[in-house]
Formats: sequence, C-alpha cells, structure tokens
Amino acid sequence: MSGGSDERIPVGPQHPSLKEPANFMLDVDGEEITGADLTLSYNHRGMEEAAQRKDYLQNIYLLERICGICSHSHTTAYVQAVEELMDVEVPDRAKYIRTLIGELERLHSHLLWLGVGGHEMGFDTLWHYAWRDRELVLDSLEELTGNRVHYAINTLGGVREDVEEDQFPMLRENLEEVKERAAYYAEVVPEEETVLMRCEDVGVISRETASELCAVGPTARASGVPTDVRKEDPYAAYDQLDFDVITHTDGDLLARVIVRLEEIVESCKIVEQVLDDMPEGDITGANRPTHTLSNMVEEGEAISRYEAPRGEDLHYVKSDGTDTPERVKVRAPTMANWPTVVEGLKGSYIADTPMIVAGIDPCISCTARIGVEVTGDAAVSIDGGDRKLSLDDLSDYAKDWYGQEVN
Amino acid sequence: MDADELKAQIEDDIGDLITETRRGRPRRIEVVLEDPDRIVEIMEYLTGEGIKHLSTITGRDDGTDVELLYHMLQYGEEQGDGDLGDANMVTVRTFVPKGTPRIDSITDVVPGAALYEREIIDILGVEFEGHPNPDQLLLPDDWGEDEAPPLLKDEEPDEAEVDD
Amino acid sequence: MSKLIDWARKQSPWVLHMNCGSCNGCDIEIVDALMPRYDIERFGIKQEGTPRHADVLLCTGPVTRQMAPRLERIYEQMPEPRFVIAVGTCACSGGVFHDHYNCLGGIDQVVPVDMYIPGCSANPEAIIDGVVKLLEGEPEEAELGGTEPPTAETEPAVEEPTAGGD
Amino acid sequence: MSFAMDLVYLLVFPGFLFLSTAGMAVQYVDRKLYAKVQNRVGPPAVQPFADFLKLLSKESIVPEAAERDVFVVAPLFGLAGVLTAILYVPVWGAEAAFAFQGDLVVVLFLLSIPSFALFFGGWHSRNRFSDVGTLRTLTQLFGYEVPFFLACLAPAMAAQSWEISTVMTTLAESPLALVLLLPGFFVGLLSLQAKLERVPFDAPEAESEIVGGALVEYSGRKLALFHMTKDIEFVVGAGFLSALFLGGTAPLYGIAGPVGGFVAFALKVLFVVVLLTVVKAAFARVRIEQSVGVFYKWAVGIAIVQLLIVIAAASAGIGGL
Repeated sequence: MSGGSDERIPVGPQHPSLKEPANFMLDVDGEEITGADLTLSYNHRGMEEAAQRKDYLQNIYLLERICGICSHSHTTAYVQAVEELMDVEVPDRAKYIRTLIGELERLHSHLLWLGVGGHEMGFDTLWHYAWRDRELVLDSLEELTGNRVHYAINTLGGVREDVEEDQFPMLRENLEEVKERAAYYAEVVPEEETVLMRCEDVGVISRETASELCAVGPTARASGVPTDVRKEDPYAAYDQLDFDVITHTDGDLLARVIVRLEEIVESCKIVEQVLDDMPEGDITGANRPTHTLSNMVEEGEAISRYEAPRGEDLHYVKSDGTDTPERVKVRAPTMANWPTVVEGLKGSYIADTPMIVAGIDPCISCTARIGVEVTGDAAVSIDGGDRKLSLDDLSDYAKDWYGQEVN
Repeated sequence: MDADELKAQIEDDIGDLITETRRGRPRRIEVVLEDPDRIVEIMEYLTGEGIKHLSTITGRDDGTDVELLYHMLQYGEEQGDGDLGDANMVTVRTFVPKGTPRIDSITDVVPGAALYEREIIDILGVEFEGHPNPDQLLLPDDWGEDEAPPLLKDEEPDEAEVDD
Repeated sequence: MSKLIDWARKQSPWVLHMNCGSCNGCDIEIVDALMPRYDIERFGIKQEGTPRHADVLLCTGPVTRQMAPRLERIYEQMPEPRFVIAVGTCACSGGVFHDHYNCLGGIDQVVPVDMYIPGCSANPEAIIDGVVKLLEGEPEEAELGGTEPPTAETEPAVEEPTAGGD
Repeated sequence: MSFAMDLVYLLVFPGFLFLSTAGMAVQYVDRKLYAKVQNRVGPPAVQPFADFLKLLSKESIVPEAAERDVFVVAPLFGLAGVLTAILYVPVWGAEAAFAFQGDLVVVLFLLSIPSFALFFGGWHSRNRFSDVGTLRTLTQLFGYEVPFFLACLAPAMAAQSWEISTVMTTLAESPLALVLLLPGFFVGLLSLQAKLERVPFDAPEAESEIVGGALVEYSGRKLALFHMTKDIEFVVGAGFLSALFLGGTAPLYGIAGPVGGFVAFALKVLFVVVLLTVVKAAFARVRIEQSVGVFYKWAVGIAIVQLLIVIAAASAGIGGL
C-alpha cells in the first residue's frame, strides 16, 4: 500500500475531527496522497476474549457496549445467532419490535452522521439542525425502551419489554416531523454551493472497486452495489415488509450523503408499516426463567448477518454445549469499509482526508475489539516527537513542495 | 440459483479439492478444504462463480491447529439490480497446523481480505505468505514480541481473574 | 477582586473532550449537550480543541493501554486551574470492561479526577448537572461515585446563572 | 491642552476603553445571533466579559520550545495596530480624531497588523499545528489583501481624496454614488470575513482540522489579548467599511450633532456585524486553495469592474463625482 513517495506522515490519534482515536499513515507525494494505512489499536478493549469468559446472557450486556450508536445491531445479530443454536421459536411480535427498534436506530445513526459530516465541512448549522431532529428519534427510543443509547431490549428468544398501543401516536407524530425534515435536507443539502465544493467527486469509489474491496452498506450502495442484508437474507420481520434498496452511481461523497438521506425517508416508511400491522401475541418464545436460558444452547456454530446503519454486521458464535460460548467473532461494518477509505484517499487532496474518512461514517469502537491475553506488564512507550501532523497540517507541506516545483 | 443447485455445482466442479459440503440454514453452504495450500485455487474458483464478497475470516485455536473460516457471499449484482433474493453464503473451512502456522494470502484474488488477514496475524500469529503490508493493526504499540499472540490457547490466562 | 475571578471561572468553563477507548455512547451524549435542545453554551460552556485553551477535561471510556500515555500528556498540557470529569460508568470504574486485559479500568487510574458522572451513557442532563455542580464549588463531594445520582427532584441545573442573566 | 485631548481620544473614547466594550458587545451579538440561527439559546450577555476575565486569571504557559520574546510580544503588537486604526475612522462627527490626507492607506496597513501578529506568535510557538495554521493565515492574507485594497480604492477615487473623513462626507451627499459602490462593498465584506478568519474562510483555524491554528500554544493572558484583538478588529473593520461605503456617521451628525453621528455609526457597524454573522451561519468551510481561488477569480474581478464603473461615472459626470 505505501507508494514510492519519500514522505510518510502519521496523522492522529488525538485528532479532533474524529471523535474516536484512529491513526492514519498517509504516503504523500506533494498534494497527492499515494497511499494510506491505519492502526486501530487505540480503541481496542478486548471484547471477544472477554466474551469467552461470560455466559450467553452476560454477553448480550457486553456486546451491546461495542458501539454507542449501533448497539441494537450487535445484540440482535448476536441473539439471532444464539437462537439458531437453541431451537427456540421467536414469536412474530418480538420480531416486529426488534425491527422497530432497529429502524429507529438507523434513523438516529444517519441523522448523527449527517450532522458530523456537516461539522467536518465546517457547516455547523447543518450539524445543529440534524442533531436537533435526532433528539426526536431519541425521545421515541426512550419512550419505548427507557434509555437513549443502550436499549437492552433483546434477550435470548425474544424481547424484554412490550410496546403499548398508546405509545404509537407519539411515535407517529415524531416520525412525521423527521420525515418532513429529511425531505427538506434532501432538497437543500445537495444544492448548497459550499457543500458541493467539498463533496462533489471527492473520494470517488467505482462500482468495481467497491465490490472488489468487499464494501458494505451505504458506502457500497452509493457506488452502485445493491447489497442490503434486509433484502438478501431477511431476518426479524423484514420479509413481511416492503421497502426498496437505495443505490446511487457516482460513488463520491455527495452520493453517500444522498443515499443516507433517502434511507432516512425509507426507514420512516418501514417504521410506519411496523406500527400499522404490529401483530398480537407474547414477546418471548422461551417460556423458561431467564437465568436458565444460557444452558439451553446446544453444541454447534451459527453465523448471523444484520444490516446495521453502516452496513453488514456479521456475528459468528461457536458453542461447545456449556453455558459459555467457545468463540464469538464480531465483524462490524466499519471494518469492511476501511479499505474503501484507503482507496478513496489515493489521488485526492490532503485537505479532504477528514471528509473522506467521515464519508463511510466510521465507527471505530466497532472495529477494534479483538481479544488479547496479557502475561506480563509491558513497558508503556510514549511515542516521541516524530512528525505527527494533524490532517490539514499537510496542505501547508504541499505549498512548500509546490514552491520548489514552480521556480 | 438457489443453495442446493450451488452446492451441487460446487461439488462436481471442485470435488477433488474439498472433503465435504454441508447445508445448514437456508442459503448457508459450508465447504471443508482439506489442503490449506490450495486456498488461492478455491478462491479463484469461487470469485469466478460470482461469489466475490468476503465478509470476514474467523480464526479459532482448537488446541492442535488453527481453524480458519472464510465467509464468502454471492453478490447481489450477479442477480441483476434490485433482485437480491438469494445471496448465498459459502463458508470455506480449513485447518493450519499450529507448529507451522503459514498460509497463502488471498489479497490478489480478493483485495478486501487484506485487513481481515492482518487481524488474524495479530491475534493468532498465523503468517500470511505474500501479504502486501502485514504490520500491526490492532495490538497496542507497546505489545512486546515476547507477549503471546492473543487468542492462542496454550497461554494459560494467569492472573487475569476469571469471573464465575 | 478574587470573588470576581471566581465568578468568571464559574461563568466560562471551557471544555476539552477526550475519548480514551469509549464505546462513543457517552461521547455522543456530551456532544448532545452542545446541541439546540440542551445547549450548554447558555451556561457559558464552550468546547475547545486544544488542551491549552481548556479548563475542564471531559474523559470517557475505560482508558485502553494505548491511550493511557496520551491522556497523561494531554492532562499535563492543560494550564492551571484545571478539572477532570469522568463521564460514564466506564470512565468512573471501567464499567463492563473492568476485567479486560487491555483496559486500565477508569480515568482515576491515570489522572486525578474531580467529578464522577455515572450512567451507562450518562444522559446530557446528568453531564450538565455534573459540570455545573463542579463549578458551583462542591468538589469535596467528589469521592468515587461522585454526587448522588441525578434523581427526579434535583431538576437539571437551569436556574439563572449567578450574575445578571442574559 | 490638545495633548490631553489626544490622550483621551487614544485611551477613552474611540480608544481602548470604548473599543474593548464595543468588541465584547459585538462578540455577544455575533455568538447570540449565530446561536439563534441554529435555534439554540446562546450565551448570556455577560459571557464575553467572563471569558476575558477567566483567561486573565489562568496560568499562561510559554512552551520552552517557543521563542520566548516574540511569543510574548505578538499579542500586544496586534492589539496596538488595531487600536490606532480607529483614530482615523470618523466615529461621531464629520471629522475623525486625527485626519490627514492618506490616512485611508494607513488604516488599511494597520488593519493587517493583527494577521502578522498571529503569524509571528504562531510561528514562534514551535508547534506543528500552529506552523500550518500560521502559514495558512499568510496564504489567505495574500488572497484577500489585493481585492480589499482595490475595493477601498474605488470610493477614494470616487471622492478624489485619500482622507477617510472627506471620502465619507463627499459620498454621503450623493446616495447614487453609494449605490454605484455596492460591488466594492460586497468585496470589502468578503475580505473582512476572511481577514477575521470566519467561516467560510476559516481554514487557518479550522477547529476540526488543525485544532486551533496559530493560537494552539497560547493560553491565559496572551490568549485573552488575541481574542480581544480579533473582536476589536471586527468593530474597526466594520466601522471602516461603513465609513467608506455606507456614509459612516453621515445623515445624523448634521441634525443631531455628535450623539446622532455616533448612533448612525453604531447602527451601521451593527448592520455589518449581523450581515457577516448570517454569512457565517449559512456556509460550510472551503478549503484553503479554494478560498484563495475565490478571491483571485471572483473578488479581484468584481473590484476591477467596480473601478471601471467609478471611472465611467466620473467621466460621464453622473452621481455627483
């Protein structure tokens, strides 16, 4: 990946534009970025190793804390994998409730990304507007599950809380407001001049590169690859709902903005359908006391896929018949999209790096959670004063470089 | 192209390469590759058939050798836009002896595998032959050479207290 | 004169947010506090990018091994008088990651902490309550577990700022 | 006697005391309006004063890598430049505190001193972020300085004088001339926005990209001085533009004397501030090479057209020129 250029510039980790620590190494040849590499060890908390020491129920609590934005995605994917090994039948109502919370999570995640994207561009007004509307979605989630961030609604065999009919009017009202705001953004944002200057044909990813690098979610769909787990491998209640997969062809940052905006409207439609025909019935299939659920898991392995807001989230669970899993593997969507960032950086301006990185809506907490066993206390080394420049430090470097070029 | 037809087609095309194929849930096909050195060959075959999307590589240490699972997906666009109904998942399972944990890297056939392979290098110490840039991805900078690669079982978790 | 300086310090606490390996649930709740609905700017709180400009360091996450040295460095760069607030259960005690090999379990393992704000993702009201209480000069309550959790009747600190309101 | 008056001019009325309070008022209006546009509540009126006082009481660190003397002097250098500039802008009557033929060029020079102060301070604080921040400040300085000078040339040519007071009085008589000078006013506003490094031209201190730009290493008293310099620069810049393009204290000083003149001046400064704050809220940040591009392609073009209009108007004798 590192090009033949003379200069290798470390960027980050204490970088303000990325709310989470990730470190990029950019190979720079003047203004052009020829190669990029990344290390993610800053957010590495050793989830999977810990997951092997906790039983199936405790793991729901742990895996929910992988990421603050898509916590429901991880628990649903994990629970669906374990349910495959438990031969328990999840009732329809529980499936509908899972879909409802999943789509509300997609709404608040996309609105969050729209705001952060605006902030990256310096367009703080968009940031404030998008996050103000996001509060409506968080209100709905708090109404349904009692918490704004980690909802803890999933359990083995179904959901822990039921939804009542009298909550629906408030949800519908919030939804109406969000849908109207999303339509407003879809109309205004792609037309705004300075947004175009920062987004149009920046970090372009062609359809071939996207599918070659196995990109997932909105990042892939913005380049024309129609991949959406809700259609390909329907889970929860998605087979009984109709919605379409939004794709775009240009594959640049603007396409990613537009795809996410239209997906907000699509998610609103899905939530309305779920509210309209929410079936009756109980909310968990395993009619046993919860603490005994962990021992119902037979020996075997299972893979489950889930369409998280950022793309396909894959959970692999292998059980050896005891109440603790033998191996839990989580591949979060952002891990699949990192190569597209590296590809998008190549040949683009250095100053666009924060925008391109924000383009895939990176969730660094999802990607860095591999298990490690410590045997001794390694000496803590503080990285010295090597040339750690911030992302846009480099455009100044480019100016000097151009200077020599011209005279 | 539903899962059974795909399974039948795989069996007669590359029957010699694989020991057995299993059908779990709908759309899940598992293929056991007996000789790890032919991983690139089977990958070339699969990508030729349109199974190009590598979701991830799962590594597990089962005591004697390291088990690697390549989760591949049949991509939607082969079935035309919009019709994504039957994207089948083909999992290739292969075993690498712990003594000589070495396997060819598939990055030139599936470029998206680079990061997943680096993850396995970090946590299981498996060496991927021909990987373009195998340096550390996930471990902290001060992760000494002497410290064992992460999920290898031979290292007993000594003082990390294991809760109930 | 010192009374005026105290008032000024309480009226304009500049905040630097640092993520030490958190799941970004609390980080987003901190940013939520900046947004129109809660808008901590009405208390004079402004978010700053560099440690040099900041008075209060808002830390989240259970301090992964890789982030510990950087947290120390950032803390040293902040000019006196400086405060540290641990936001969220992970920052207070390591939370669900307390027994992980790679997490040091809580901000107070690395830098002295003045105020603990519990909550698995502490919601914006709790964060505002914590910051304003710290500045109202009640640091002595800040032993582990911090002030009592923000129960219903301690309404979020929306009362008029000390000197003439806006 | 006149020495005492000069001292009062310098220190009290259009000088330090008045300007620092005006600077804080302008900062309050700017932040409050910005918050309201984003329908937030925004800071209390007392906030700028509290920020300033708090910064004075903070420990102000001089990094050992930094050049000690330049690092300390830079903020004062900037403040001095801006404070003297106000003396040539008429604040209450037809005449400024000090006026002489050519004071327009002097004010243009004095207004760019804070950018140089920022450059020296940032460059000598030996921090990677501030290195880039300072060089970007300079890059952008070359961008907006040329169109700014051209734009200010137009009213001077229209009034055939280099003295701000006479330019203001002559232009005030013929409203048609002010209308003709509108393109110049637009370029002046654009350049002032870039001079103050506000969105959309705030690449030099882009918070999300290079943390704090040139001011990264500053803290305590010196940071307070820099912030005050920027606020005062805003007031003086707005006053200067309103004097040249909007007739400054024109209509009221005749009728209501000095107080009326001052009210007119204050209203026009407020108008410029509100205009620039709405611009700040409505746009995203453009990249540094794009902002320089905007200035060289668009601003210089409009300024030249503006000059042609003035020449044509003068030769045709319309607009009282």
